[in-house]
Amino acid sequence: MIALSHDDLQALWLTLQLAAVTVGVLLIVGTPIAWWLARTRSRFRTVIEAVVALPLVLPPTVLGFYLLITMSPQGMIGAPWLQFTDATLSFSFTALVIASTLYSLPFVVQPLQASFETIGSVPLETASMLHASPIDAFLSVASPLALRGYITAAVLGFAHTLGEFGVVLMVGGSIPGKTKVLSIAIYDHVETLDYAQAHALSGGLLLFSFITLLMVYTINRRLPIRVA
Amino acid sequence: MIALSHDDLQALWLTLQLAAVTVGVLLIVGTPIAWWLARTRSRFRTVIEAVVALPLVLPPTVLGFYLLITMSPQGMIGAPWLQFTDATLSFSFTALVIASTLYSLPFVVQPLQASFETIGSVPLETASMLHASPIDAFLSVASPLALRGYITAAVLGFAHTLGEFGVVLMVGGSIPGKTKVLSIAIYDHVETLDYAQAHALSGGLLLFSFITLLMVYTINRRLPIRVA
Amino acid sequence: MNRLEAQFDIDLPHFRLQADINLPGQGVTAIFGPSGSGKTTLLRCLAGLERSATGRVQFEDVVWQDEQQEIFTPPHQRSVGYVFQDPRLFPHLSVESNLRYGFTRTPAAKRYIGWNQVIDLLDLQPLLHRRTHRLSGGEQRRVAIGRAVLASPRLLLMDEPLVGLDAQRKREIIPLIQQLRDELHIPIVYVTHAINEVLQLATTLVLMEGGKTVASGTLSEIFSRLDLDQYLDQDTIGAVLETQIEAHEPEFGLTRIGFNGRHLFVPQQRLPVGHALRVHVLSRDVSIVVGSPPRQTSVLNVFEAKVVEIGTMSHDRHSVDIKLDVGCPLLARITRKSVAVLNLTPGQTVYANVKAVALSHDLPGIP
Amino acid sequence: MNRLEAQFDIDLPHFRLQADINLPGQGVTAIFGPSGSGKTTLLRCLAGLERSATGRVQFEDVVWQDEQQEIFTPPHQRSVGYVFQDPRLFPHLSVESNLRYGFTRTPAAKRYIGWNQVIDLLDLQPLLHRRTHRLSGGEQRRVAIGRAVLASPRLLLMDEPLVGLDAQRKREIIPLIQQLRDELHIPIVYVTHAINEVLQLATTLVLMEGGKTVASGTLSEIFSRLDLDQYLDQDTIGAVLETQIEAHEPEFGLTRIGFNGRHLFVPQQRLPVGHALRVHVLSRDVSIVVGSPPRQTSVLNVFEAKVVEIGTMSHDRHSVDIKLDVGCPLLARITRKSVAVLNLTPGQTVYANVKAVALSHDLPGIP
Amino acid sequence: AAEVTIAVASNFRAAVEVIADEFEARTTHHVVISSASTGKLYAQITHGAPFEVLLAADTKHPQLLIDESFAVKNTAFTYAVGRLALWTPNPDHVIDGLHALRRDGIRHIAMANPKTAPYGQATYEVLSGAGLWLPIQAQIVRGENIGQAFQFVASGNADLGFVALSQVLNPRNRHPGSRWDVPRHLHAPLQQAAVLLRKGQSHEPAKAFLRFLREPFSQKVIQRFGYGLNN
Ligand SMILES: Nc1ncnc2c1ncn2[C@@H]1O[C@H](COP(=O)(O)OP(=O)(O)OP(=O)(O)O)[C@@H](O)[C@H]1O
Ligand SMILES: Nc1ncnc2c1ncn2[C@@H]1O[C@H](COP(=O)(O)OP(=O)(O)OP(=O)(O)O)[C@@H](O)[C@H]1O
Ligand SMILES: [Mg+2]
Ligand SMILES: [Mg+2]
Repeated sequence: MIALSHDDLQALWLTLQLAAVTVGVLLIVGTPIAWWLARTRSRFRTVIEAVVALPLVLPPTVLGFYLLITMSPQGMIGAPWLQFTDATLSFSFTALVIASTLYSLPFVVQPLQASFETIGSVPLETASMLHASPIDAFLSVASPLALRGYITAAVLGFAHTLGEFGVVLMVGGSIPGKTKVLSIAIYDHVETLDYAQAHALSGGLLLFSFITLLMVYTINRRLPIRVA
Repeated sequence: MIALSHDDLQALWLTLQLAAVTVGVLLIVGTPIAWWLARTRSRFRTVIEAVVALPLVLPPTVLGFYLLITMSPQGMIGAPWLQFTDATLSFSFTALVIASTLYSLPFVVQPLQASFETIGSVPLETASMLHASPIDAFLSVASPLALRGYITAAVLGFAHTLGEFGVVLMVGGSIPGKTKVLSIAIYDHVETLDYAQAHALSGGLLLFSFITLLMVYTINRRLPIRVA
Repeated sequence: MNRLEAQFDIDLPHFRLQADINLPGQGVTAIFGPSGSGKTTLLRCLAGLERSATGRVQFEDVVWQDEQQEIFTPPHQRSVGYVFQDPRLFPHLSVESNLRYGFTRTPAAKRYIGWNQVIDLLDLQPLLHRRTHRLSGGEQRRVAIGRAVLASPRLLLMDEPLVGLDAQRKREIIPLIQQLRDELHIPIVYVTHAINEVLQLATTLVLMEGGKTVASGTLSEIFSRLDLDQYLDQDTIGAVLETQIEAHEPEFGLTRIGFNGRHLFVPQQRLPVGHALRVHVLSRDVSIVVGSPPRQTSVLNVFEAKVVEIGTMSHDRHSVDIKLDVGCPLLARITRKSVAVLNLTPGQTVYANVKAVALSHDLPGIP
Repeated sequence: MNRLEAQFDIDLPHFRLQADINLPGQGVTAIFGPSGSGKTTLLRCLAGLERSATGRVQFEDVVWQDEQQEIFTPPHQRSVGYVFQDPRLFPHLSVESNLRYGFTRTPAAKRYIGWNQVIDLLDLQPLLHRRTHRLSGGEQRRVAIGRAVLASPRLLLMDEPLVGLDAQRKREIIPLIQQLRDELHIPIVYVTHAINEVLQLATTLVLMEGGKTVASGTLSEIFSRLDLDQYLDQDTIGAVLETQIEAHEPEFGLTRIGFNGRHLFVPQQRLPVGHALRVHVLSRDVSIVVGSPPRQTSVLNVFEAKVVEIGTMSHDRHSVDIKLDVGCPLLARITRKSVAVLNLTPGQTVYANVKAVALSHDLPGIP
Repeated sequence: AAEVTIAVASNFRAAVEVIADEFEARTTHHVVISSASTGKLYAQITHGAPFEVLLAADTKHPQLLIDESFAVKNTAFTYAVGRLALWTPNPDHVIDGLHALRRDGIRHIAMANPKTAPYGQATYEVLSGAGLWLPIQAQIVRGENIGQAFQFVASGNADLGFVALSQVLNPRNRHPGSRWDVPRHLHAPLQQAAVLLRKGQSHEPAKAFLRFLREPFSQKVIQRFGYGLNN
């Protein structure tokens, strides 16, 4: 196998960081949204459901373009961000996280919501009769019962973030060591006809993802937590 | 609003066709895979689970690149295809469907699998005691109970196909009326700084998707089919 | 003072619950009524799991719900234990974790029953390390009862908790409920279709029909009603007598009780002489002798009685219930043929044979 | 020939089922045994839902399973009806669609029971358009029974089907099961903990304990065993008598039956004179008179009897069962005090009073 | 040692990597390279991207940036001139001019998107000038950029295509195949302009890199990669 260049190693490391942070943020952000969608009877439910799925519909570069506008120093989010942090938001790691989170949100919200809906209110009622507050019941009953949904959400969110390219390229500017992730590195190698390196990186990415997914699924199977 | 050019209208129509066909194929292909994954005790289960999620991991253009090689007249799929149909596979609508299907497969398989696992064997056992064959039981019990999973799968598959860009661009060759979908059209407008047209198309796409999703969710809510 | 008062009016599709109950703050209240009459719905309202636009619940001094004043204590703050009609074990937890769920969430100071005590009484030790989803129906029920009790609730709602258990298990579990009732003074609302559970456990009875609480009161009040027939198993109709402990005969395992100058032998009671005791005499356990009182019979309890009323035919078409007066009402079930042979008429003096083994029920004094 | 034969040896975590049954191809076989003894598992094996490495099932002439010959008929081809221990209604279908599920999947020629008949008997009309998930416990059970029966199965497995139903409902549903048994000759395997259901329905009894079928046979065979005590409610111990119909007394709704030159009155039976009938006489319904036989009593059935054996104390500590000889064994439950007062000794001649309303059970002749 | 952040049009990335390596070796400055299509780079620069130097694939975008004062006036210059080639990786398939396009059995002809890629625009000019644009419409497949057009051909999906000469001559390209270099006069020159961006205005190393781009070493590299110089 071809040795990875410094540039590629940096990209790999950045990608792993981005995927990990994004999945974390996605699960944290996605959980309350999914929970609300699963349990509310509000008329706005369907509207929010549709809105959550919307980022998916735009081509990534186009979504990236709009995000770029929003996060630029003159943008709706970028301007206040600059004011408070004294740093530009676009072309930063944070921007990548925000963009990836937004783009992968439906992959997290939808499976979680489906899980929460399937669980229904019965286990929560039961927990409430055993002194469990709603939050306690969520943590001790609903979330472990939704494990299958969390696995799906995490896998889709993780894989999608690894492979994401258009949005990240647009918002991050592919700055090595800062915003140049593996997917961009592979793309660059293809563009410069450096196929050997592209194959090696793709193969490595696939292998790594495969092993990660295999581990997740194996652990999932071993866990005694399974509704049915 | 800016009037849509003939080119854009063609792209829009093609995109709808592609999304519809792809979602159909995805559900048909994804169902048996998800069903098998949910019910098998084979050792290969986790391997297949991981493999299904893999296409996501590669950047779309890179995946497209590999697909292009596979579908070329000398490629693993392209060569036999050429032999049997006397037409090249790449740059055809069929190629777009294959590529989109492959790329969106995890979004369909995962929610369906989760649904099938949650349903468990109890309703199927019950059906078998009422003269229902396994296929009958699947159609009359498992699939309606998995409706939530089907909705999630269809929405994610549909939205992702609308927004898909890299793979389709690569495999399709952006032939107007044949393989040039809306996402490519929007991209072109952005690239050429024709922002007004890009905004108009994006807005239209978003609005259309929003209405479609809203309808799906509203119907879903009205349907009496809900596990829990 | 210590009472459980509740009024609900809740309109569900196809069903309306209009309940008004006022129960003593201790003892077991049996909710009795045909399937679909709203028993479960009533329990859910009490627990706060179902909320009605016009509802009020007061438990002891605390108002849990008063929609007019917009008071609503959420379910988990009511310290209510609920044994649901279906076991509802948490599928992701082992049996032990299920049992510990409420136990660990109860501050040690508020626990009134010990882990080992419950595990032993319900014989849960062999199940502790099992997964829940493969337990047998009866095993699941025992775990559900244990889990509710281990959370040391201040009010316990039980929805047909002993269903699906074999006779032996029931005999083992009933003392646990009696202990909650008598020693720990935990009020229990108990839904059942089994009259013998009512007889062994209940101090108060609420009758439901078509979503309404049609009657409520002490056992003897309710049981003297004639229209109960339809709710009850024919084998469980009978009179409730107010008696006093007169003497114990430990050598035979019997206690003599008295009422209106008559005596009855019942299985030995752990109550002091002079204590009040209500007993239930099933009409099927009472037979009638005309002429001279029978001597030398294995039946210990024989009274002179007056025929008050000859009932209408029961559903089995061959027997009738005869209402007798032994200072208080007593019911005897005999065949129509016997009515004819004995030529029974109201006012006639007869002898009532009561088999000593008639089911009895001790009712500790309730304010 | 027409039999249901099965052998299973299946090893589950924490549990091993070793069953060997050979049942008549008609009538109701009651599976009786403590909670967790493997009753449900046995039913699942019969249905083909649980597969054991060494299993064999033959129903009538067809081998459904023979693992040695690698024969295994999948569950849906066995035409087995199964009323599960929990109702298991399909949540996505209305009550009516649930009921129609098996009905429409049965070719019209193979239907032996009509839609209206089942709907009426189970009183399902008011529920038809309801969603299933909000039905009360009892309503769900009725739907589950109806759904299974409407599929016209050739073998019906019922796992505690009447649990959670009120007495009135039970009385309404039992005739449906009797009809399946007597008129349609559908073999039924019936799990229950309620001895009165056994008495009213069962022709054969299988006793299970710890995963093993410890005994099986006709009711009278099993009921004469002494070690049954532990499985049975004390109130349901008694003797089973082999009798013949002697005469009907329709004016009183009675039938006179004879055995060993003695007579008994039982509720009127729809059987011709001369027909065999087995009856079950609960020991609690039999009392003893010493000296001259009682006259002028509401108890119709009085026999001369010999005391055979005075039993050991029962669990309630105050009564004992006396085994009498009336040409065949008869049990009488009396207090220990009565034993002392009457000075009963084996060999003594006494009179047994049997209340006519003792539960009876008709057993059509079985090959 | 300082850092220079340069944004480069994708098609020039391979060449600039070589130049940057030499620049780093000579100056100990570190060059950070970001590449994307010129259109994307433009959008990024106008929205705060931290690039100091832009090597575009055309002259239009650098001029726009100067007009909008995202770039420093008078720093733009043409650093390379693209050459168009009609190419096939199949060496047996001899290409001897535009009529190769009309040969039988040709299913697909690849080119870059005329709207988004300068090479596409040039191809369009060549084809329409020769009156071939409409006749071969049905065979044309478009890559979003010249890189994709090259991949269409290199992977055998297109029988031949208009690619950048720089791609064919790229040392990494293992399929010299057969090609016809499109004469320069058939299309407007494919001038690629470099410009100093506002972010690099006062950053000496950025200016140094721009200077280095004009030094003989760089010019040699540019030519080796198949580009012409602006003489
Ligand atoms: N949330 C609800 N929505 C609609 N109908 C309901 C709801 N809850 C209960 N019902 C209906 O109300 C009636 C009473 O139900 P409930 O469960 O209280 O009966 P129950 O007395 O407990 O009967 P059982 O003895 O069979 O359990 C039933 O007909 C049931 O279908
Ligand atoms: N698939 C299984 N895996 C492991 N254990 C099982 C499985 N099925 C049943 N068991 C165990 O086997 C034993 C017998 O269960 P079964 O359900 O047959 O009992 P049962 O006689 O029907 O009891 P009940 O009267 O309580 O319903 C129980 O201890 C149960 O936990
Ligand atoms: Mg109920
Ligand atoms: Mg069972």
